[in-house]
Amino acid sequence: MLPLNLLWWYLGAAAALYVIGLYALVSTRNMIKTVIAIEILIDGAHLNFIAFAATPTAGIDPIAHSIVITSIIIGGCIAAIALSLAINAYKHYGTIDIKKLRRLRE
Amino acid sequence: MIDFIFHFTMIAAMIIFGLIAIEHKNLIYSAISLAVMSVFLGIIYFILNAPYVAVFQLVIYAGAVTVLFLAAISLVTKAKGEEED
Amino acid sequence: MQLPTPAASNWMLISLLILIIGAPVVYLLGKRFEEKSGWVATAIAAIATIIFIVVAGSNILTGSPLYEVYTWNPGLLSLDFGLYADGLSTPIAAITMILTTLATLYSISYLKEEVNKHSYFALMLLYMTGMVGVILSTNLLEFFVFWELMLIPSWAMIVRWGTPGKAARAGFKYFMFTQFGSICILLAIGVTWFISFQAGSPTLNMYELTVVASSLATLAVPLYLAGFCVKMAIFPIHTWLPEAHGEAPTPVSAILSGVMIETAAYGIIRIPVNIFGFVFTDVVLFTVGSWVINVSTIIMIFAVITMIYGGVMALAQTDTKRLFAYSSVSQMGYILFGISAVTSIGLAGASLHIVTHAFGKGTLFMIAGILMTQIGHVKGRDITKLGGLASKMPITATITLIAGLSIAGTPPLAGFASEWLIFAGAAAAYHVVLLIFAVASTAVTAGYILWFIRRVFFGPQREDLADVKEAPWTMLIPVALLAFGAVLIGIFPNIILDYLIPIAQHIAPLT
Amino acid sequence: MLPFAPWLWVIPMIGAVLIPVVSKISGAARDYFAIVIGGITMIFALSIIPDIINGYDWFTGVALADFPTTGAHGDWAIPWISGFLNMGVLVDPLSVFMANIASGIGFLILVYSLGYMHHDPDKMRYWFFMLFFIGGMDLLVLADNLLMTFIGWEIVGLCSYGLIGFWHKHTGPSPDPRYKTEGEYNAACGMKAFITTRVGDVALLIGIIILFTYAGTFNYLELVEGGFGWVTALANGGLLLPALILLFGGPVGKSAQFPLHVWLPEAMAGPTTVSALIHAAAMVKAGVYLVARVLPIVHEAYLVLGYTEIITFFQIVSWVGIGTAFLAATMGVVKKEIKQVLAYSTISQLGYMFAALGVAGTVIESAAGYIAGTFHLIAHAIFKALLFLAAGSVLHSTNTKSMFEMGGIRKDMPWTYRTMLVGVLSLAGIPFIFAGGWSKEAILTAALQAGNILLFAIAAITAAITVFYSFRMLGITFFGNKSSYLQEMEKKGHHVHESPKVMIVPLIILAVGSIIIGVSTIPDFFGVSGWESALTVFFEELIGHHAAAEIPATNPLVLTALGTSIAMILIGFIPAYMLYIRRDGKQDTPTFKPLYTFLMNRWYINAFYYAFFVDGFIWASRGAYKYIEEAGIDRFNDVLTNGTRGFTEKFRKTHTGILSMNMLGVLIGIIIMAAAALAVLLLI
Repeated sequence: MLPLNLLWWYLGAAAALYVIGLYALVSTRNMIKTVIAIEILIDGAHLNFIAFAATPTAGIDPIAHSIVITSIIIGGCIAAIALSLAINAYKHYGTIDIKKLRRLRE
Repeated sequence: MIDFIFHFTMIAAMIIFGLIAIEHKNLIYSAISLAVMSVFLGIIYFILNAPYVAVFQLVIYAGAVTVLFLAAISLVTKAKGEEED
Repeated sequence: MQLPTPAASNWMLISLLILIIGAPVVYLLGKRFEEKSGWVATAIAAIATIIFIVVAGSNILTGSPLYEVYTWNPGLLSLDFGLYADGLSTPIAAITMILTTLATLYSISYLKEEVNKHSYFALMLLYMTGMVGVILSTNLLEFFVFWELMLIPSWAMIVRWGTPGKAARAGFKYFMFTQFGSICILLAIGVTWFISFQAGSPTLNMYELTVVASSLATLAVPLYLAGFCVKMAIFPIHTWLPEAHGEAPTPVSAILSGVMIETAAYGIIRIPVNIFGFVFTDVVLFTVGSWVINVSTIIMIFAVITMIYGGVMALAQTDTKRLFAYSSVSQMGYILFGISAVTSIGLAGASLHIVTHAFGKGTLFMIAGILMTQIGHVKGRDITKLGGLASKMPITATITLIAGLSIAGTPPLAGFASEWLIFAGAAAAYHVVLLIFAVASTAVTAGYILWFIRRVFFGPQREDLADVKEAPWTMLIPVALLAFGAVLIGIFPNIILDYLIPIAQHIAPLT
Repeated sequence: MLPFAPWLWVIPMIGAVLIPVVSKISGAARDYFAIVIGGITMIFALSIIPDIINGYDWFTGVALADFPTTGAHGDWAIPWISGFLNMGVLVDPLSVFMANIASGIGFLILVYSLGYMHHDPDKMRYWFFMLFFIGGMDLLVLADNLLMTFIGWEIVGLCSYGLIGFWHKHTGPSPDPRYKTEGEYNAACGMKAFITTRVGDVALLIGIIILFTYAGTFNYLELVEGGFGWVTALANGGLLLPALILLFGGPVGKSAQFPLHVWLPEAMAGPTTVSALIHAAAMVKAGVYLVARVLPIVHEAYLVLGYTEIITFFQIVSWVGIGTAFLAATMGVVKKEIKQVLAYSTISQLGYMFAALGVAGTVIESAAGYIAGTFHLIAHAIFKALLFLAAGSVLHSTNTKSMFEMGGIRKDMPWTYRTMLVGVLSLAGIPFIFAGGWSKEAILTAALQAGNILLFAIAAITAAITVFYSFRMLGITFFGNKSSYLQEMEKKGHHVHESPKVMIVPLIILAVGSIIIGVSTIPDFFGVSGWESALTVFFEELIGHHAAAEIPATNPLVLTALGTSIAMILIGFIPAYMLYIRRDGKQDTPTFKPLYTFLMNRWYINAFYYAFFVDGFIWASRGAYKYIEEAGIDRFNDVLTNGTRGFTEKFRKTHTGILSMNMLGVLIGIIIMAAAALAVLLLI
């Protein structure tokens, strides 16, 4: 059982991960880093679910767990596809800088 | 009290490695930081009574995804002198 | 109002289905036989028209309205797909179908030079379905669906076959204005549903709604009025009409002006006046001395402004189609004037004016089309370049005179029969000052119509028009039939009014 | 006596509709078909007269029998719009008189048209409108309710429009510089007539509808029934006088009274037969008819209820009438075209009739003025039709419109001259012999009787002017030497000749008719029962037993009126004789140039109307189109669309497609939401 005051801390941690991920998305120009940021973002969301699922009022909720498991697998897939895109982009244009890629489009 | 400290430690470590993962210039380090962060997250899941989630987290994120990252990085990184970030 | 027991037969549905199924049939057949697609479409429209008129008309004559109902959506809202033809909706639906059929016949000659005719005729049938559906539907959502079905084919026809270069802008304007109105109507339908939900019997059937005075009703009525007045082109929001009607292909203009914008008038009679009639008379906005300004008065003021403004604008035009379009704006003012008095005479007059205006204005627009095809699409619509055509086109000139004078409200033509009822309706609500302005605008109407006729048909023969010929019979037959209708209704308005007046008395909040 | 009165208007209308069909057979068949239809109509009209003489109580509205019993005339009524309106026929002395004028004179004019319109290529249109007009006029006068009267009213207006502009294809020079050709001018004249009378009709329609709202009926008989509750309701609403004046607006327009008199002179653009029938004998009398129809009702209401607004209304009628009579007479003095002179004299005579009717309404004993007015109506219908047809005969033969291009043709056209002379003497009001003599004197008597000395004086002066211009017209046309125009024509071998018999016979019939009417009034001058008392009996039911006590011939009022009348004839005749009949080929040179110009320009009323109501209105509408519609509302719409588009274009620039920017947006959004949540938390 997770005490309520600790829940707040975990929610804060989840928010922190989310903000970190967003910040990375805003600041980075590297496609690989973008993928990393997305993964962190997703982790933040997962943590949110699990933290709520662990609170005494809600009880341990298997649905939340199964959703998160599904999402983790999807997250893995996202990473795989995103990385393959990055590799392809690199093979095609020789760069993984999204600003440069955008310029190539024009 | 000890319990709380353990929780805080885990959270802090996770966030710190997350920050490293996005801030480090070297992509390899970034990927490894991400893996470490995932490990800490897995521990947190264990603490939060979610053992299956923790297992999946460790297997997929800390394991498979990291390997993917490393492979991808090795494919896209050029030799010396190329621009970064 | 209590709906009668549904009829066992389903002729009205068949008539609508003929049109809906006819549209793809015409399109597919037209790919192979493009030249014949107009005839096929005319035949389909005529069959549907005849079925409807015979079935609904015979029911009206026996004194029992025709009602058909089908289960549409048995879910949360329990929607019924109803079709209802009584003494009010039957003549309007009938004239809609007649005018559209004649316009389709007329289009065969008008579109001789155009390509892609089969799509045009398929759209025409869809358009007809939309208009007839709006008039016959019993359910507010059904009404709205048909309302949108009416908009889209007409927009497509305006943009694709309208005046090159100008039609796109006109069509865009038409679509945007009308869509704005549609949104208002949709909102109002939602509010209406909520009112009935609050009253404990949630329904969207406009004939079964019984509404008690509530503050929500005063919200619904302005929304309905805003929505319908856009379609009717009442004064400040009328500018889409002259452009759309001016630049549309002429048969479509005839339908737009002749029947489509009147469906909005029908909507006002059927929905706000019928359901929320008390709002028109009971909601007093303010009083000036002893003059009580209620919702009805405000609408009447707008109607009078529209009448006079449209007429004055028509005087300033040199383009036939724009002149007629502004004339339509003015005539919509008459109809709204009759409706907004919310007296039974006024409602009967407004409903009759829907029919008579369809005869008159449909004819006049088709005349404009005849001038355009016989003289030239640019030159034929410029009044300053025409003159002395009466000797070249005697039949056209005669028909123009009949239709024009009918619009100007000259007895014994149809326009008079409806106009005096409208004015008597306003007088029955004791709006004497507004009445004076309204009747005065008939002089303006006579002015622009006769001035148009004098400039186009009378006067010296112009040399550059020496080889103009009378129009082909596929164009003359529709206009002649419509003009004959104008004369017939003018002499015997009772063939419609006898069945219309009981319903108007039922609807009208004021006696 | 023939079956039922509505046939009077049904027959000519159906005949009119059949004209295009019959004209497929042959031109002659069409012409004679029209004549036959006119003849049948006339027979029907004549056949009702015995019924009337047998007595008919108008006020109680006793129907002769129900339709369709044989002999039914009275309450023939079929529901036209169920619950609102019945189509019915009202047969009473007034309507029978009017129907006979329309049908009888109409028939004579149709016969005359055979000769006059012989060479016209568009005769189908001509016959159609003429027959339709006769039908419309019969409908107007026989209708038992105001709305049907209005329908007939508009039908005759429509026919008038169609016939004034009849020669719209003529290519000669236009008399008016505003238009390019004569045809265009003719069409414009028709339009002017229609629009001007339409202004009056608007007022009439408003009046009818107000009356309907308060009385709940259009029917004349029902208006009288029930103690005039509607008059009380109108008076309480302050609408009695406005409603009556609006009702009078129609007659002002249709009968060409000031201020709507401007259309009638232009109406002379049509064929002369049209002028004779429509703009002299029948249609313009519709206004007088309506006032005469409404007068007994309203007058009775005054006697019952005593609202002084009604008296005010009748004073307005009488002053409008006499003012118009004077105005038009002065304009008629200077006109150069024979038909123009007759047109102004028509306006003037119509003014007399209104004056008589108005005077009748202001006194308790309405009979004297009423009979004077209606009798003048009948007399005028006959002699004005005669004058127009005679003028048409002259025009037909000389081929010009201007009087100054005629002159000295009385030897060439003896019968035309003789009948014209009868007409002129009738118009001048020569007492004892010619129609118009007694009625003019009766109008003067009625004015005196009402104590309205000023009105009497103006009427007398107008009478003198009338005599002057009618003899001026006769003198210039028939006396003196032939004009240079005619002499040139004769050199070319085109001699002025008498018109064919088919034109002369109607002229003679009309001339005989006016003499008969004139002679039949002789006893009245001496207080013996003649026309006046016959008419009084005839109209007794109609005017509601309010006949004056018998005015003996020795009554000083009658003698004063008669003396004044004769004096005015002399005053008018002598200068006209000196100037125009005994002239030695001199042209008409204006003596007082400013006055002449002033009169020639019709007191500048016409110019004023054109400037303000025609050009001004069109100018204003074009201005409104340019500045309100295009620069205002349309511009506003464009500004709205362009503004929206501009805004979105600007806003689109922020959508760079860079992931970082999008994410920044998300971040900012989250921060704002977090801040908002925090603020809410803190506030709570």
